[in-house]
Amino acid sequence: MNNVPTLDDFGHDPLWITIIKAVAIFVFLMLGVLFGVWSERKLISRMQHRYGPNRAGKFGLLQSVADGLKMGLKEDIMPRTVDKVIYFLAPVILAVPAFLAFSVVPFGPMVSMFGHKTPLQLTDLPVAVLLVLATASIGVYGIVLAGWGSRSPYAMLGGLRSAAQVVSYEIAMGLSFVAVFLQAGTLSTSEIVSAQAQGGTWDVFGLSIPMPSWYVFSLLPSFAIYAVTMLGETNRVPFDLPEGEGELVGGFFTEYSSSLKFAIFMLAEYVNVFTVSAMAITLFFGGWRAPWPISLWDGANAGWWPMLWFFLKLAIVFACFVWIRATLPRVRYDQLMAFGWKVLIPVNLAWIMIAATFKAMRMPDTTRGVVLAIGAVILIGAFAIWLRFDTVNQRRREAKAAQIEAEFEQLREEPSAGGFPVPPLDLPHYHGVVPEQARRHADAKEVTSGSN
Amino acid sequence: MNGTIPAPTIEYGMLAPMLVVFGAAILGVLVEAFAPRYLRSAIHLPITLLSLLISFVLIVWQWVEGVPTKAAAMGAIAVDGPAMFIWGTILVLAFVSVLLIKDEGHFVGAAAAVPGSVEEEQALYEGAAHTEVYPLVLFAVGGMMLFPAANDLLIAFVGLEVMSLPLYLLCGLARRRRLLSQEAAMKYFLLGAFSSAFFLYGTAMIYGYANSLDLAKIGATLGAVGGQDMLLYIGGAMIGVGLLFKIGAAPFQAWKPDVYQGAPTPITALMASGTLIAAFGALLRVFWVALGGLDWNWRPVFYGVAILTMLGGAIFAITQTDIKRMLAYSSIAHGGFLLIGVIATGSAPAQNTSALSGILFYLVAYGFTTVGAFAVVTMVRDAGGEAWHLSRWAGLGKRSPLLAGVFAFFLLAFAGIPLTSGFFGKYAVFQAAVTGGALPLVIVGAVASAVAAFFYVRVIVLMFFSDPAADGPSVVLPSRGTAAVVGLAALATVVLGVFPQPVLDLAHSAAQSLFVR
Amino acid sequence: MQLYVPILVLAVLAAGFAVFSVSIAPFTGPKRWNRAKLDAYECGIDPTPQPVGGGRFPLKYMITAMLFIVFDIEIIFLYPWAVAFDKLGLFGLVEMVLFIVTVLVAYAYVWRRRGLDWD
Amino acid sequence: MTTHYLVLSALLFAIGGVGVLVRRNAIVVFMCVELMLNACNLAFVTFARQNGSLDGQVIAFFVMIVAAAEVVIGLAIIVTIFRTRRSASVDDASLLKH
Amino acid sequence: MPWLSTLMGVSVLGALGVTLIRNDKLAKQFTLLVSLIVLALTVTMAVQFSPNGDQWQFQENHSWIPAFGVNYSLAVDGIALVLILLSVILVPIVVLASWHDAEKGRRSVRTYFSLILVLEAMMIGVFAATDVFLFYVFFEAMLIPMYFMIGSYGGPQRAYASVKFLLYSLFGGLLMLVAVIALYSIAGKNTFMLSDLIGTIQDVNTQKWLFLGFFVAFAIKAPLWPFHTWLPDAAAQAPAGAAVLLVGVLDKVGTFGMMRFCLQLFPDAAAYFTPLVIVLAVIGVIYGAIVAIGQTDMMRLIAYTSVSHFGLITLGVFAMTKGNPGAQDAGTGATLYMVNHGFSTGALFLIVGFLIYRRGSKFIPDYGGVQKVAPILAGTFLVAGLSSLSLPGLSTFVSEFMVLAGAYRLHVPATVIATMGVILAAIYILWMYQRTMNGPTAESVKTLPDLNAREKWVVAPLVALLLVFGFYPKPLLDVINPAVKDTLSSVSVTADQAAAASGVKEGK
Repeated sequence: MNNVPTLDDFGHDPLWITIIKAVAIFVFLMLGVLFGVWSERKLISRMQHRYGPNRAGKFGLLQSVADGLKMGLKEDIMPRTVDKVIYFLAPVILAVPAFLAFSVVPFGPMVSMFGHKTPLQLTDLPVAVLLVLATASIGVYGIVLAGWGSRSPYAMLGGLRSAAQVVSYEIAMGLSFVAVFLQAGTLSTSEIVSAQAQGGTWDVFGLSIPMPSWYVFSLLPSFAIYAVTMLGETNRVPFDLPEGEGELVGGFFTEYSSSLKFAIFMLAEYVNVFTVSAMAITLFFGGWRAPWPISLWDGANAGWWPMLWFFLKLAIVFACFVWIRATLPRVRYDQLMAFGWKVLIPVNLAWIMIAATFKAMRMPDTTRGVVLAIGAVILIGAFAIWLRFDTVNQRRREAKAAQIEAEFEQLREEPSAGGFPVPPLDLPHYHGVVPEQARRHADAKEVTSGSN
Repeated sequence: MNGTIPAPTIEYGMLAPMLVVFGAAILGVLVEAFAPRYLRSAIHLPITLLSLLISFVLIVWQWVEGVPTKAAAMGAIAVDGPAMFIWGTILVLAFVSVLLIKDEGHFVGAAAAVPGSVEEEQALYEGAAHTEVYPLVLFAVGGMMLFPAANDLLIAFVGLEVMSLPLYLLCGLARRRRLLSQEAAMKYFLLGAFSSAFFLYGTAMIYGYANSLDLAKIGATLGAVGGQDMLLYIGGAMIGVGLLFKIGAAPFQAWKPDVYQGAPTPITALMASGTLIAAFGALLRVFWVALGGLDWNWRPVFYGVAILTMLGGAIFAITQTDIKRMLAYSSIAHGGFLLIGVIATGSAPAQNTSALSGILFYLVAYGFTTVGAFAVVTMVRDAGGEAWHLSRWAGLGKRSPLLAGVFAFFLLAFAGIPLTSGFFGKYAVFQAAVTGGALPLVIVGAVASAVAAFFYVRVIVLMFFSDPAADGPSVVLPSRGTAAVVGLAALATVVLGVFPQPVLDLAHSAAQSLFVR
Repeated sequence: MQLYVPILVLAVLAAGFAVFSVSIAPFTGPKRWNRAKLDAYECGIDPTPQPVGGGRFPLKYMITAMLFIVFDIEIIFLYPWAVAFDKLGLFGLVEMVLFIVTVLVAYAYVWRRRGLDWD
Repeated sequence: MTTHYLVLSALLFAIGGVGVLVRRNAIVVFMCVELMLNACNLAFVTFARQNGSLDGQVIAFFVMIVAAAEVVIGLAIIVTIFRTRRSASVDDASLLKH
Repeated sequence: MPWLSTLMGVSVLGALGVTLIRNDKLAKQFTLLVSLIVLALTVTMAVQFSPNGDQWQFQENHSWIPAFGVNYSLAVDGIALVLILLSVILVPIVVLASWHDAEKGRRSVRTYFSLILVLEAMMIGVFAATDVFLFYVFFEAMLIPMYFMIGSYGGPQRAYASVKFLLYSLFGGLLMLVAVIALYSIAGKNTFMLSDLIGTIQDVNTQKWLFLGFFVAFAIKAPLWPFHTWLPDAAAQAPAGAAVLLVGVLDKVGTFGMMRFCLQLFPDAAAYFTPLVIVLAVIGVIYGAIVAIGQTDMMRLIAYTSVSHFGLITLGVFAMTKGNPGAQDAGTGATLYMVNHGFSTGALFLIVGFLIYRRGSKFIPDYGGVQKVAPILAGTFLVAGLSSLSLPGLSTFVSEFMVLAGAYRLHVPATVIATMGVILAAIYILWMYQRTMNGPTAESVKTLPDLNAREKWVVAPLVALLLVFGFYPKPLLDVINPAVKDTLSSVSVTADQAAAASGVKEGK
């Protein structure tokens, strides 16, 4: 298997090969976005019994190009109030890291490129996955700054929400990787892929049952969590709260209403989707390795073929994104946060400990008793805490429901409302505009927006 | 990346005293999370006190079993004689402080509520109390134990922070005079973080020089590595700045009065005793074990710092009109006296032992007295809380002779009058210094003591020889805890002043083995 | 270092593209001045005057940020541990259990103190 | 090669230190402190590289944690003060003067 | 039987007992009783003292703080014995004299008497300590009860006076502490026992520095010019009883300390500094007298006379140095002077105290012709005054003469000048007497009552002692002489030389 790259194989490319690879990735991503937008619209239309774009080009294939051109030719609006530098930089900060994450995604094994043996991957690092996480984190700055620099309530709230959401889900995402590293023993993407080449065997009653090699099988909980966090990280439905049209107009890019700046936001979002998909493939679906029936063919994992498998997998994962978008409604923000913090993280931690315990049990020189004891303690502890939490939460929910009920009850008795709950009518205006009545009282206090 | 990592060993038994405290702190957090509000303080108090007690018992047990001679946890933590002595002292003082803390009314119910706001009123109405105080105190105590025992600069840094961070918070939790308290917390925090950054940068430089953070290894490389002395000097100096800040030595003393004044008084008591002790332990360890070979460089600096601290503390204290600020400056001055002991170290082990045991004894004596003094401060109250202004203390001797008498006694102990613990503390340090050849410093120390005596005596004059104001503060009936604290502190001050021998012996045998290298 | 050069190349490419797109935007489109168009968009009403410095926002977000820091730190420790798990063996498992339990204590505290609730 | 990093770290540390001393906004002061801590981290990592030991990198982890804890506590304190005073200026916090 | 500890123990227990008694009157009686018991015990002990036996008698020696080499070590020689006697005699008198002093309604009466008893214990301890460290402990600890006595029960400026007193003494004490520590570490004997430390410091230069450390403390305490400024304030503000103890006993610790520690431990340094000290002492004699003449406040006046007298005592002490043939006389005289001064100044303070208590004013111009309305008061006042100016036939004369005679052998000019002090003494005493007692009776003192029974009981013993020792000082001299001889031997002047050289043998 000398065509499988290891970390030592990286860093020897001459600059021109590097440039070729980088340009290829860049072009791939740009085309991918164009194609992705089209395919998303097309797919979702089909799911909704519509045709979708079908005017520009065959099957509407050029629709994305047309859209892009249109955006380029629209007026570039820069509202008066914005912080110009930040407003200008935010899309850049958002977009660049999105591209960078792809530099460590393995597309294939070692290939010969113009006589040079080189891996089909831009580069790899001992800490490659950290790079992905790091770029994702930097992307948050773009979102926050876009919201902040816009100096408008919607953008601001959108930015904050988005930032809070992304960081929350980033924890769950980071945790979901741990089990993978535990299994693979490395953070390098190419090595994780090669670790998924061969599944272990499970020795039961003298039989050697081969285990599936992809981590999606052996580490299913991790993948499940990752799948959820993928959606959260990329602000996709059902977690597209930051740009929830219903409540926040455009969210953090409300003020980027047209022109290429908006296009960059779009681009970044799609590239991010590709990135998380690529990571999913790399970490859980065997990367560029051919799926099972094909993998029986020896040549499947050599040469340029793996790129094909990779693209296929990417397409499927992306299609799943679209499928989810077409299926699920948007969640409420508090539900979103609660899900991230109260479910994903503890479950994740518990799973990590269980996985580690399993692993420890399989290590040659450990006392199984101790490990089992630890495992039992973990499980019982987790369960006990969970029970306690559950009852408490239940009680709290009931109390809250009762309280709301009581409020309604009280309002119903108010004669003026005619049985309907009516908000108090003398509230100061939300945006700090003092109502006429209050203005007459000299001591009335103006309340600015966003004050809590 | 390749090569095996030998699994580290951790001597849980040796670290048990510390682990108990941290464990109890964590348990306390769980209590905060799960116990119903009305039960919390009833659960916290036994946990806190018991853990301190158990920890203390463990130390005694370990002491009896024999002091370890090797650093624990792969050389990261040294549980040696001095460390155990310091641990014991800190635990006892923390125990006493917790008795003070337990009194209702020192801590705010809802720290985040704006003073005078509806939330605050509601919190008061509900009788909310910050029971988080207990776990925070335990964390701080754990840090205080870790800091002086750290045999590794990184652990020292972690210990420093674990000790400081809860204290930053605790400082801001006073129920009365909220703004003052919050301001104290902020100042303490900003300056404390600033100083720990210095400590850390110093650590980085030393790491660059010695390629190790282990104190003993650093000590061994002094002089062995050539050409990078600059790193060493900068590193040593910066570490010194960080440590001296925690001690409150001049010129890094600015935070002390503000923080001592603003913090809730029981916390001030804890800080004034525990933090000082821990910081001195760490200072001694770092500068003997790691930088001992550099003493030609740091000794003159410490000389100056000690003089500045003693005189500065004593002289500034004279101008104070606030009892807590005055005690803070007094604590600065005492820090200076203790620094004399640090300088008293020499090349001979016997000399080091006597200096170290002197410092240890001084710390015990000062710790008890200072906790007692702050306990008294909590009991003298005005309508708006504790009466801090000195003028309010006028004639207290008439109003409440016993309390004033005890306080006067503490003040005399601070002043170092014979037959109080303070005298022997000062004596032990001075004696070590004279033997170590630092006679001029001792003379300055004597002069500073005389100056310091002036402001202690002034308070006595005020309490006993002035007529009480008509609307003077009232002395609250102490709770059992507070009474116990004052009684214990007074007892310790007397006993250590009349029969210091047992504690001296203990300190001596603790210092006998010096620091583990 | 060699390993990072390709990333730099890609970064330059991406940044070049992004900056180019953003800065070309004002020149490609038309320019029609309209007062209302240059106001911040608030669904048609007069825009809210923003206080200097961006104004204040709910503390809730800060709590989230702090929690994020805490857990991110946890992850920092989990990664090296996971990678070196084979070498650390049982010791690693025990220590990590202790560590995670400790973090979970803080987590439980925050949960019970409604730090995770969003309402 | 590593000298440059050390100089950079010293520079950052100095900037942070000066910032703490001259800036008046508590948050900015606080951020300057964080800058100082990160300067330390840079120094640690540089030395780790220079001395060929991994310790420095591990230390950087610890420092990050401590810095994080400091952030959490510091922000809590500053925000509380801000809520009561509507100002984060260090100068406004002057009740505790002699 | 551990006599000395018993004495101290009885006093301390008595002090505790006083605080427990709820009734003021009972407390006073109890205090008186305790002080009389102590007196009785001391007298019993003194009787058992054999003047020609060991230098140190009634020894007690227990290890106190081995870590510092400190012993709880008590013993008396003749010098210490007479000073202890002085103290325990004065205490009951003071208690009786202060019967109503603390009753001005401000402070607790019991505390006052309790403090007196505590002070008594400390006074016994400080004279009996044969361990330098122990001496220092008592030396410093003594300040506190006196501080509270002045501060709580004194005159209008009591706070100022008490703080001044405390800080001066404390400052001196701290310098002494440094010297004590240095002595310990330089001697390197791991002990503070005086007997072990004598002669260990050979280096003259070291001796000089250590001497200065001790001397300044004692000079402040004594008080020697120019360290005396606290005394007039303290004595004038203190209640009469406290003033008696302060000037009568506490200040003696200074001169006692010079004799016992400065001379014995650092003989060479003492010899070196003798001229300087004697100059200071002589200045003190003259200065104190002159300033006393100018005083209108009677308490201050007496305080300044004490400055003058202490000059003489110091002269005597420092005449005990190497090479003075009159050393023995000077030393004995100085010791005797300490005792006598205690009685005479004590009497003076007490009587003036009675006067002031009656009239409510300290100022001489407020009085006049008291003799006519209160003859007994005036009479005792005269006797006390005359003893202060060393009239022959009163005990002070003996001691003053011995001091001057002893000093004259070596320090002629100084002695001559110091003798002038006697003349000045006549001026201030007689002039004060004339202004207050003689002349036309002032309007305000017309109704002044004479001494009552209690006050007579107070004054009588003192006057009696002054007279008895004036004519028959032998018992005291017998006790003191061997002790001084022993002390001199440590100062490297052999007793034989001293005895042979001493021509005049007064009182023998």
